[in-house]
Amino acid sequence: MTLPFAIIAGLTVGSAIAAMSLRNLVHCALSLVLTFAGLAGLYLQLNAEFVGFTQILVYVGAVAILIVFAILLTRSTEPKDEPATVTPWIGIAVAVGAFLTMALAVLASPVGKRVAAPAPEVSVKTLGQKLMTDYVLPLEVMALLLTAAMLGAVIIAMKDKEGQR
Amino acid sequence: MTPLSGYLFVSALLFCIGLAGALTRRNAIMVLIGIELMLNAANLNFIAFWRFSENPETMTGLTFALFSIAIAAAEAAVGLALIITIYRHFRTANVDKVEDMKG
Amino acid sequence: MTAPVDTSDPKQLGADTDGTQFMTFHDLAYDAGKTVFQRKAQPVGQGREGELLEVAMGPQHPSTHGVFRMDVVLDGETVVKLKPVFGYLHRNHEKIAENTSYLGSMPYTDRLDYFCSLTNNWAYALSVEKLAGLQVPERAEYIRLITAELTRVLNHTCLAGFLLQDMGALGTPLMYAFREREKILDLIESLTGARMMCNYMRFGGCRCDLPAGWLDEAKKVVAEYPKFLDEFDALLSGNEILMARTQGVGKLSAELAISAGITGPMLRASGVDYDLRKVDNYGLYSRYPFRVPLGSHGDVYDRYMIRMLEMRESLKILEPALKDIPEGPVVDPKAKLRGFRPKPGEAYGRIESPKGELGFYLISDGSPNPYRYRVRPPSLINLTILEDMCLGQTVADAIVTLGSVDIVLGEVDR
Amino acid sequence: MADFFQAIDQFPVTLKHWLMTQLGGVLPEWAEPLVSAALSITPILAVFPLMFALTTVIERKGLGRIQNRIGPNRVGIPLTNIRLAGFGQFIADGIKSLIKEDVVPRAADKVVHFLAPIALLIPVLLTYSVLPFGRNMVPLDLPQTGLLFFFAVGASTELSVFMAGWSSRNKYSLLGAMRAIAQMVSYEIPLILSALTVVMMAGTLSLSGIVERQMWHVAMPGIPGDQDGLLARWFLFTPWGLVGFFLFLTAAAAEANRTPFDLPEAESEIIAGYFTEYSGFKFAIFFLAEYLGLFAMCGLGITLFLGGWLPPVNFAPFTWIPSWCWFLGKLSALIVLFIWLRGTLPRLRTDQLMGFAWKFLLPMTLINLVVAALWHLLANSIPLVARWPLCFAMLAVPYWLLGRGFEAKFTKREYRFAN
Repeated sequence: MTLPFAIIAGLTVGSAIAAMSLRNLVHCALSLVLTFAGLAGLYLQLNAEFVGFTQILVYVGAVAILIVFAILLTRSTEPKDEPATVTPWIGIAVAVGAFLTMALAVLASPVGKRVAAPAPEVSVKTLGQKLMTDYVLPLEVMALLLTAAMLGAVIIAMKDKEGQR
Repeated sequence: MTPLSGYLFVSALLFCIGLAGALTRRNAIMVLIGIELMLNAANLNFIAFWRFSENPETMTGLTFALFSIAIAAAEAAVGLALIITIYRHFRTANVDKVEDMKG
Repeated sequence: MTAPVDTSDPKQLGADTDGTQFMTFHDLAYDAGKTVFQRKAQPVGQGREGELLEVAMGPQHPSTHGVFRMDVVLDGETVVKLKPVFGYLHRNHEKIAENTSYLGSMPYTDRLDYFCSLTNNWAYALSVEKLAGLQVPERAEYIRLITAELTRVLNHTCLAGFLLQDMGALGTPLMYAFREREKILDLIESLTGARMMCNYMRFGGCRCDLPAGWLDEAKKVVAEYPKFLDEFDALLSGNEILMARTQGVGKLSAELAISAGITGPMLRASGVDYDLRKVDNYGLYSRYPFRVPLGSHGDVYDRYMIRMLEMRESLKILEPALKDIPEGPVVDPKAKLRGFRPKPGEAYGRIESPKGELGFYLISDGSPNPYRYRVRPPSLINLTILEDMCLGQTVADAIVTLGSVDIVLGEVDR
Repeated sequence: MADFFQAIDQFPVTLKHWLMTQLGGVLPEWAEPLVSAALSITPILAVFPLMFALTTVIERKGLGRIQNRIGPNRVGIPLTNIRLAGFGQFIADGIKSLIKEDVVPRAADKVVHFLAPIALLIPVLLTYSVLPFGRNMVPLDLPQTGLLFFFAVGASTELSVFMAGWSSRNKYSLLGAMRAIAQMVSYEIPLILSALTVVMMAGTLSLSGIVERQMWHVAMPGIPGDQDGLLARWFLFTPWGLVGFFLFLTAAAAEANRTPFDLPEAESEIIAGYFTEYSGFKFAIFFLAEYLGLFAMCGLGITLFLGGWLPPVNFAPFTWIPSWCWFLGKLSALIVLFIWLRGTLPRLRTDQLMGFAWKFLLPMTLINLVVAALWHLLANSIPLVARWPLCFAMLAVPYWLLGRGFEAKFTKREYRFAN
């Protein structure tokens, strides 16, 4: 384990815990942004530059913005007199159980000790060629999905507005 | 270089934090944030397994991660649109209080 | 006997806090007469309290033209309710005037619409002359005509600059306008000794005669003015952004304008042919032919263009008037300055000030002070219609619409 | 002779190399990359904030000239009569904002309120790390992801704007932040798409790679220019580049909140937008970040379309001028253009702004993308003389059609006069 990895991983996990446990939703969203940025850092550590910067562009630049907009639009700064969580202990127990299972699996598996091969040369060109040849079907499906999602989101938002008037 | 298990641990932790949040928080947006965290944890796994795989030239993990990011973006857009609609209808974003499906 | 208001309870302090009902000034104004229009206001805030944003624009706000407040309720950027609040600059003008001599009020009229103090002076002088039956010598009438039209040009020039400033043009049109305003202000200063607080008119004439060479200076300014107007027109009137920002914005129908008592360029922009210079034929306006431009849409662009056109018409009056001005006394020698006691009676004198109908209503009981002194300020009455023009439009439109009404808070609040 | 100019051109690079070799023996091994990075960053941190400072004065003086005023002309060297034509103004301004009271609203979210200006400045500074300022002068050369890095880091400024607007607990701040985010998200799409045209034609995401593609000696099908290599092959000289540059500039103006797209801080409507509640040095940081963002956008535009640090022609007196001078010169020209725009145009309205982005810029950038592809495909079949007008016409016609939709709504009017 290297020092940069430890710092980034600590930051990521810490901000993720903050994102899930803070009371003020905007603070949660801002911590989530830190998690996203930390993940991008981890991707960079793994020599996946393109995915790392895409992560920042999409998550920090778009998803986080969507989330804070939704928080503001739903006035979700929760009332103080109401607990922020439901049945916390069951949920946390389930999560801890899941984590223990996964951790044991990772520890038991020989894959975990694998050492990385020298960094592969990933050029955007080859990535693009892959997307356009081997993965062209998923790409098309993705385009369709994004279009459908966009239409769906617009329709959901629009119908309600007309209903109001 | 950090071994694969390090990344897998971080990923598992993130997943479980997201899971715990999604299971326990009342606010629908927080549930969505939890789901986003879980998706991101999966993404980290994709990248880590790609980097430590026998032949990273195929770029399976990378492309999968890219697709996953696209899906997550779409999911966030639709999910948040739904939450806003629910809020406009029920005047709350609290998942417990939204029980009436008839609207 | 009503129960005392509990100031700690916001609901008792005025209904506006719950966002459902409050009465704007013009509600009162219209309810008094017959309502000839349907309010555009929709029931606001039903089940949407959380989504609306209530913003108090002003009294400290860069574009409310002084200490004026608009309580705006926004749905996103759309105005769903707008309540103009004024009175921050209230100075008891009318009451002070009732406790001072007739002449003593003259300097106070300067402070009404401090951009156009000369027309304020004229309106007040006109009503006192009506009350006391004084005649004005011809030279004084000429001076009044010239100064009033210069004031109109000055006011409209500045308005165009301020309107563009509200539109975000960052001072360039304003500075161009101020450059020209400065020329007229120099003329006014050399005539009256003050740039803005002129205190120039007297009952039965003017305070002093024109200084030597003034007419030549004025002729030069008037002769050069069309060049500036052409430049301004070329710079602004055809600008796509200006057109996009003003056309169809802040529409005011002719019926609504009439029933709300709107006067001045704002009324004419709605297509109503009503100009006191033509209607009353006061002063020497009948001697000089000029045209009254009329708008057809009643939006901000029309209001802006009407003023641009009016300036050219004013220049058409000024040019011959500066040539025709005869020699003679500037004040009626029979008019008394000391011990001025008009016979009991009442009079209402009004002129077409640059902002609309400016009138002074005076009742005399034979004493040196007016028994009743009342100003009909065009700014205030034009402002009452603000909500109807702004509903359903964006904040930016509301600011531009406010700018196009052309108010001076000194006159609104008095 | 040429060697001498070459030496001046490469002076910053050689200086850094020399310093690193001097320090090589002294420094521990782990510190070397850090020192190297610090040496690369220092010129950026020195040059661009200074440029910002000068720009504030030049902008005020320029606006003053546009508006028949003089502009700042007083501040010079204290205790003397030397006035420096007002160019000491920025020092005075800096000292003033440093010693001013830092007012934080009582209801504000103190932590977020404090972090917002920092979170805005850091991404903006990061964008500079991939810009090639001169020959061999890229602090962080990302051969595969340069442009993506720029946009990814640039996109994260939106969040800082939100932080500032939300944490102030001021309605104007919130309105300004909402406007800013909506505007930045909308204009990012045409911005990225117009940049993508260049990426498609240059075949690389690396910014220094894109500059090299515009050099005279690199044979590229489809780029006009003298075959002998006298004229530069800037992408600006192609129809798609010309149109793309103006689309890029428009979107960049919106992204950097410059007139006529300065709605987020429209002072006549919402006071100062998202930084209404900031004072003192935090305000100065916002100001700085905003200008640095503008410079970075201009720098990117120069790199993508105006040949980066390349001189326009490839002969002697032009090539003697150091490459970084060309870059800074082009940057200054674009800044002057933005100042000029600021002094001239009024501001659009929110809905018009959005409509412009989605109904005009976005279709135009998409058409531009197609035209660029066509330009590339026709490179070998149609001579340049015919290809240029053809492609330009393919862009001019949709421009005219799209523009007509806007013009039809707003026209100059005829006015009648009463009898």
